Amino acid sequence: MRAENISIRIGGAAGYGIMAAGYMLSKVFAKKGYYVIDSNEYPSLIRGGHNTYTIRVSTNPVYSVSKNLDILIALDKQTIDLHREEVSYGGHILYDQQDFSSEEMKKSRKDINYLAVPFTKIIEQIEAPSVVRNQVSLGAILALIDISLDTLGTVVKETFMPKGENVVNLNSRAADLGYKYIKEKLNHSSPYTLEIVKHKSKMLVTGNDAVFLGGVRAGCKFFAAYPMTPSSSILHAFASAENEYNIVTKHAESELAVINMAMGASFAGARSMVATSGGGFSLMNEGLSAAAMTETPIVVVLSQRPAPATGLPTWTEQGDMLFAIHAAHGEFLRVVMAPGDPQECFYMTGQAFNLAEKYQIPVIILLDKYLSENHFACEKFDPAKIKVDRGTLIADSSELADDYQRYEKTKDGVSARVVSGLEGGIHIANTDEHDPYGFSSDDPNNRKDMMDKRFNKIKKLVKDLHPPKIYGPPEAEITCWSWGSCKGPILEAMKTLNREQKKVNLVHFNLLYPFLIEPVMKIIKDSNRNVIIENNKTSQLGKLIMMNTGLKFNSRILKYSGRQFLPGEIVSGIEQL
Amino acid sequence: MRAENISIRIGGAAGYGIMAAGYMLSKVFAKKGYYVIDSNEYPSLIRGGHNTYTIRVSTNPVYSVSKNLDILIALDKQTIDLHREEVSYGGHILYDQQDFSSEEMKKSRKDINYLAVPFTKIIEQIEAPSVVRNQVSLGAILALIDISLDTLGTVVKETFMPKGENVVNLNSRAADLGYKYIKEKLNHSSPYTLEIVKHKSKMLVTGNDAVFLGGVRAGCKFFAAYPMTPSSSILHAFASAENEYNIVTKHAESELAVINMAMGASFAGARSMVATSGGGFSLMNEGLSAAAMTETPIVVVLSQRPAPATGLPTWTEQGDMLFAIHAAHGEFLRVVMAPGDPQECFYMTGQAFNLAEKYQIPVIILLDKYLSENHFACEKFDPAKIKVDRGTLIADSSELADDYQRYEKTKDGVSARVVSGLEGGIHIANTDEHDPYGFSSDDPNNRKDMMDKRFNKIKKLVKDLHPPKIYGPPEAEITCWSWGSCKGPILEAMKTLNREQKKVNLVHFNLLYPFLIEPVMKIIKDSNRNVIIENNKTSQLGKLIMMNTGLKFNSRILKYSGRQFLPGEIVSGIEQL
Amino acid sequence: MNKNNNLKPKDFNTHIKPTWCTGCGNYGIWNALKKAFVSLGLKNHQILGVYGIGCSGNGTNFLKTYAFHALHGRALPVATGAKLANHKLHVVAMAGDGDGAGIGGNHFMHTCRRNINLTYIMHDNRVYGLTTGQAAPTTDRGTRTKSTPSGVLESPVNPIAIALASGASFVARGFSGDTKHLSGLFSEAIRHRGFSFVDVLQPCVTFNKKNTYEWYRKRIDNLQEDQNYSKKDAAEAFKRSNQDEEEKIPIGIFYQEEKPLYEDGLKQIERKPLVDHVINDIDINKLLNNYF
Amino acid sequence: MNKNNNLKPKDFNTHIKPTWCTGCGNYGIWNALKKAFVSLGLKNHQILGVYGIGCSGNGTNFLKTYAFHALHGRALPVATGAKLANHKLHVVAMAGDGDGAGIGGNHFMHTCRRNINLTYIMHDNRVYGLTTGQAAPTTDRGTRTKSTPSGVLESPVNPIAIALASGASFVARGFSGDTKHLSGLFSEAIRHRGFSFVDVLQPCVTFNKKNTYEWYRKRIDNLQEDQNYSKKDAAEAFKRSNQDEEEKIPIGIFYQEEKPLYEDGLKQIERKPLVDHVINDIDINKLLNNYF
Ligand SMILES: Cc1ncc(C[n+]2csc(CCOP(=O)(O)OP(=O)(O)O)c2C)c(N)n1
Ligand SMILES: Cc1ncc(C[n+]2csc(CCOP(=O)(O)OP(=O)(O)O)c2C)c(N)n1
Ligand code: SF4
Ligand code: SF4
Ligand SMILES: [Mg+2]
Ligand SMILES: [Mg+2]
Repeated sequence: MRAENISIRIGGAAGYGIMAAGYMLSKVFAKKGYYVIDSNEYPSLIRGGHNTYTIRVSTNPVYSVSKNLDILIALDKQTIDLHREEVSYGGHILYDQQDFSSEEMKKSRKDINYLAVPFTKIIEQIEAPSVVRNQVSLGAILALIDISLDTLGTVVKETFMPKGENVVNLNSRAADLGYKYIKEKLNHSSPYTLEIVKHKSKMLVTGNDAVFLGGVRAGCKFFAAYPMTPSSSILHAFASAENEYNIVTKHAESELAVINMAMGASFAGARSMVATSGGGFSLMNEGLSAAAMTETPIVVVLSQRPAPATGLPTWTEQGDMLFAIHAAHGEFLRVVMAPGDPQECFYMTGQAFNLAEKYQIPVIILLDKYLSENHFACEKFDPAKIKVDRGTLIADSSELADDYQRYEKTKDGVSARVVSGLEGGIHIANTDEHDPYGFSSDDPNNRKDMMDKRFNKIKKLVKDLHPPKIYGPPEAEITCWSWGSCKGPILEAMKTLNREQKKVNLVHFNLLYPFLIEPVMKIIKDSNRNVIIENNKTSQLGKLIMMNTGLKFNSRILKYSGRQFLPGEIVSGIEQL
Repeated sequence: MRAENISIRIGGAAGYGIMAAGYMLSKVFAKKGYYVIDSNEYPSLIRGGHNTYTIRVSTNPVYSVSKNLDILIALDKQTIDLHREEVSYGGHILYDQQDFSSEEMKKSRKDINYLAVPFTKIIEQIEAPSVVRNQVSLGAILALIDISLDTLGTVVKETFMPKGENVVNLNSRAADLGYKYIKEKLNHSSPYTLEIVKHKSKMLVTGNDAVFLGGVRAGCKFFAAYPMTPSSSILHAFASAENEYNIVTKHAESELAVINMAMGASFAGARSMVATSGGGFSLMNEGLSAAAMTETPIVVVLSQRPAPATGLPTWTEQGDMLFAIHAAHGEFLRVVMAPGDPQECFYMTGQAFNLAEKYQIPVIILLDKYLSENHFACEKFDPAKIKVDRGTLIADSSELADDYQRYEKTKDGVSARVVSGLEGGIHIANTDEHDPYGFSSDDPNNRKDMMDKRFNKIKKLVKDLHPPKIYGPPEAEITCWSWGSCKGPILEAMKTLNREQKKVNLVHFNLLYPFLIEPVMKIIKDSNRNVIIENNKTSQLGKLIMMNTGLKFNSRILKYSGRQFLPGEIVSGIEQL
Repeated sequence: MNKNNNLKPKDFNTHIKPTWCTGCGNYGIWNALKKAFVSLGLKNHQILGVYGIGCSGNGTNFLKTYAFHALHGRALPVATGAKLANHKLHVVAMAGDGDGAGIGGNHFMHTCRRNINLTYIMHDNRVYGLTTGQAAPTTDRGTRTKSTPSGVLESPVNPIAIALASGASFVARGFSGDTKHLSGLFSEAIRHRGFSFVDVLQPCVTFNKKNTYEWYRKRIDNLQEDQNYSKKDAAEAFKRSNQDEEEKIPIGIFYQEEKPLYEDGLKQIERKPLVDHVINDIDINKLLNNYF
Repeated sequence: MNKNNNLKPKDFNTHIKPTWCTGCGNYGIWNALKKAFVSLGLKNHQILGVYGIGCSGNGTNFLKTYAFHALHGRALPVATGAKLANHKLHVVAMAGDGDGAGIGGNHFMHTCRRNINLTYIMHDNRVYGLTTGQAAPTTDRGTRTKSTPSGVLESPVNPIAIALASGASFVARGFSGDTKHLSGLFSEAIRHRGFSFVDVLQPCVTFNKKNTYEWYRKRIDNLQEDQNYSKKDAAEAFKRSNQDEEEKIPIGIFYQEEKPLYEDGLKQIERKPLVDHVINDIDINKLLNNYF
């Protein structure tokens, strides 16, 4: 069967190397130039829970994994119990006879192919530890879809070289044996053949990777975090790059320390960023408010996970939008972004640093576990598109006014900042309300002026912002409204819906706040039937739109089970409208 | 001049006993059965700043101090410089010749009476410390408005007895001498005569006092706080009552400790409350979210002050409403109240505890510095009107179901709580998403069910809530919309406006969230012209209304100088509409 | 505490099988604690376990007592509040080293000086387990982890020294590889009248490749086996806590003293726990009169 | 540090006259600090003062240097961030005892063990001044305050002991009533290569009626006048820090050691401060290639 795209899931207990194998497989596809999107699921346990890694590989752009699986690799029995129903008619399940008898299995679904592979025996044969069964499965998959082993060989090398040549060889051999076993068993024919693409190799990145890369490019010099799923890999990435890129990365004692350290570094003149999830962001609220009062630029990445409280640490949700928009005591200007895919993560992180510095305000980037931790194959980012604009920052004494006023009451609300330590630049960054020099002041007129000054920035700021982007046919019957990571599943659903003649388009907000009322009103005027799609319970985008336009959309497709939408859910949601 | 009401301000440097004197004077009036409202202003300094205490005393209900002063007592020169313009035509300034020459003074306003009183000489004569000048001024005022000294005598005794009889006597003598000096100087006639009232003595309380009293009555057994202006006096009050009323009061190491301790105490079965201001509330966000997830009842008092950050610690603003409504990560139900005066503070605190326990949710009571720290004379609170309803709390093992499920999925979303330690009541209060017993669960269906369970409570909850209250004529030309502490100044302004035939009424929200859409829509339908009045910059009530009804009011009267509205400002604001 | 109940350690199991990695030191702590409960004659419902977030916190699902699975770093204030509200409960707070010495360090310091009658067990694996292996505040200088790929640049937090400096009245260290000793330590800690702190050296077999069972076994040295050691000398205890780990790692009770409980100062709970007070119709007239 | 500038203490005054109460110990600290700056030859713009919130924090308005008036409890992390971003700045963090040992206690512990080259001065008046007299964590047991009308029930935090337990490399105590000694201490602290902590006994004439100038004067005892005292012995320092205050209150340098700076481990700031790096067009191609 020649296929344009194939869906594969590897499943097993935590500790079985599911995440590693899945990532390696995605990497193989990306290297070969295919479009790939993956989705990993795991509980907040180090061992014992059930892990899965689902990959959709395609010759054409894909935006989401799908519900139906072509191939399911079960490294334990539970995988079959849990996921058998998701395998497509005629699909394949690879399993180990040791875990499960084929008789037992066939009882429930006779429409699919069961391929027993002696994962365990193979690794026993080469005396490999049991985790290496994952490599056998990779070989088996590639055999099944008729892709030669050479690219996997490269990936194995890249992955295991740090652990030594022996480990590389062991893993390669395991893959090799898996490959051969299938090839022989199937008489050297493969049930699937992925069409060959001539694309260049693709980058395989998560949203977190993209934020990190955008941050480095934008000149982030100070990054602080306290680990919190699903934001932690941004910390790991910055930490690993700190020497080569001259970035101080600090895993601090708490999120309170994190935001205040970053504020100190930014005050001194270094571009600074922090990353966390909901709980950590809650703790950062007071600091956010301090950044606003002292007009210290700061970029805060908030990767959402299902909450309240500890919630579901390793799952996904879009529950923190209105919190981010209203977070922290007092009234102040901020920007809240919600990139929808890694490209947007990369370029908007660049934009975030510029906005933060030009307007001397906090910028919040909303991600979620789905975007933060799943991999997307995409074209190489273009660093040249991130240009650094540091606004009014002064790094040279000669540029300083004689009577330097850090909080000068300017027309556009933006005053000159100074790299600390310059002669002539002395001032107070004051969390108290303050006069133009920064001295504490409780004068009522000064208070009013300073509030106006800080809010006046919005006039210029909005010119640097972009309205939501419209995807799909301009005059659609149904217009979907969404934000952040739902973009992918909706675009994928639109493929199906528009194929079947339903004309659906998407208005996607990757920039939530400040809300650009006019352009949104215009889109609403031009649209027919509107439906809000969000990965939360209370329809926060719906509230945001109503709060700003007065308009209420009565149709909603909401999901709040801690899982991202599957395109099929959106298709049927829209069909049922 | 027989007067229905008189406005008095005492001013001087911090450390001059302005606050004490003002309070004592208010107390005298309240004891005599007058209506009193006062307003104190001081900077966030222990010494050196300028303090004022303004009192409006009246034979009829008053809701706000006014801009115009009948009597200004200046214990230093600055007081005259700053406040001379606020003295009414024909009003009186009392000052000490040592501070200021009368010639100098008369230059700028000849239409007022200057009365020199030798404050300093008098206390030197009796060898009292300089702070006692404040008592001289009290005597002088009473002489001026023809009120005998006996009630002040009582107040002096009540105030200074803890410091010993000598102190009482010294202060009494000082007041006496001030009284006599004026009487003699004015030839035993007084320029003002406050009409005599036959009312019973009134309570003189601040909003903080009322919250404290309501809390004690409602059975609050655990109160924790970290001091923060303007909420601190609630802590002091609870601390002072803890032995007699069997309340554990804990001044903890931080607001993080505060909210988590209160959660622990509430989990164990004690009604618990915390109080803070914006910065502390920011720090409490994560805990708030944990209370929601574990369904632990908690009452959080948030007394607002101008922010962001440290802001203006001793001034007033309504800047935290939308923050309180959206605070903390994840989506969860809460109640947000905003009482408008001490009566509402008292009764609604009682209601807050009941709602928190009946629905096992956090309840936030918004105050502000104006309400928290100013005194209002009012009728004695009726404790019987606060009835305790602990909802489904089980304190006896025999009432426990056999297979007790702490988070049972009930129709109304409310499950049985248990006082910890009961046999048969074992469960987990879990900040992780959990199953009905409290065990951690990341099952998608359970997640959805639990979110639904927690949100379903709203259906019953709204029946316990009341819509905004309308004050003034039902069919007014202009309807004011406001919340919290603006109530007083608006009611006061309405007296003037409605006297001059403008028909103005007020829709006052003392309960902001959940928002009762239907009743509000009805009021809007019935109203002519709407104006929002708020003590903030961004019109948060306006946004809340728009978010819930889609309706936008185009007229706004906003103040954000850190000061409460004066009725005159509202009058002219409305006249200029 | 009733010594004659017939509970067995397994009666403190829930229906959920622990999900810790095979060989994880948390098993030892779990077993030692159950044994201690049994030996103290405590029943399930008389105990409240308060947990932080971390691998150890997952234990909330495995130990059958009243439980509060608090936020990361906040086990101690929750435990404090619950204990003050119902001081008849036996309250045991349990959390990781990241939880207790990292994000929650301030509560640790203040709970020590507060001397409330509760027990605090630090699951000290010198790493962030649940978030998959970043440096903990207790991780040795120079250690390379995901968050410190060029090596930790700070001196590690010394939980024993901090407890001593903060005035804790019972300060001990155990090793999860020696369940018998540990369980004894837990019993003494729970029996101690005041705040008791037990730092448990807990191997994390997955992320901490340095501080293994073997590594500890070679170095461990029971203070109570040293006849000259007095657990009443805080300065000596402080010194021992700073001992070069390459030589010896002392376990046992570093310090114990009798001092007034926080609860001793609370008249309001003298007669009965707060939660037992009837709140139906509290007479506040006397209070109201203060405002006239 | 250039010893030959001609600045005088008053050159560190702003146009704002201090608003502290007459007699407040903050004046002594302020004067001692200005003197130390002068004696070290520091110029105003070379210094960054980071303040907490409290009476001492109001000092942000009175001392003419770069200044950050941080949130309550957060002076140290702000100072840390600023120092790492521009390690050429001389960073002095200043905050109250409530700020530093209460709400900010965790940062205190962790900044000590971090050993960044900055100075931290605790304005230790054993009370919450700015919020008008509640108990501080340093307030003595039994003291009646607004928030503890039946008396404080906890042992006070001992900032010196905490600093020692946390591995600070310079731990000292001064008295704001002895400006000369204090100013010398500040100079040594700033000169010290590493994190230096100075606990300053600061009378609050308005709210602390116990720990007055007189009370301190009677008890104060300069460690450096004791020939037998070695500031290299942490256990001895710990012991002295726990001395019965009714007898003696040691001041001076309790402990000093040379150990690697946090900054020493940061290759990225070896050549120049972070803030001096040009960020216009950073080449990330190598990084991007890691994702292929
Ligand atoms: C406020 C907050 N920040 C971060 C996290 C993420 N987090 C969960 S567990 C953990 C650390 C675990 O380390 P430790 O406390 O030592 O426990 P262990 O897993 O090692 O037992 C972190 C950082 C969180 N839950 N909450
Ligand atoms: C988060 C937060 N909580 C509470 C406060 C209120 N507050 C301001 S200063 C202070 C305590 C002051 O005590 P200390 O730090 O000892 O300084 P001092 O005034 O004694 O110099 C408090 C509680 C605050 N500003 N922020
Ligand atoms: S990761 Fe470490 S601490 Fe966590 S369960 Fe596994 S071995 Fe135990
Ligand atoms: S209250 Fe105390 S600490 Fe504050 S300024 Fe006055 S004397 Fe100084
Ligand atoms: Mg750990
Ligand atoms: Mg203090």
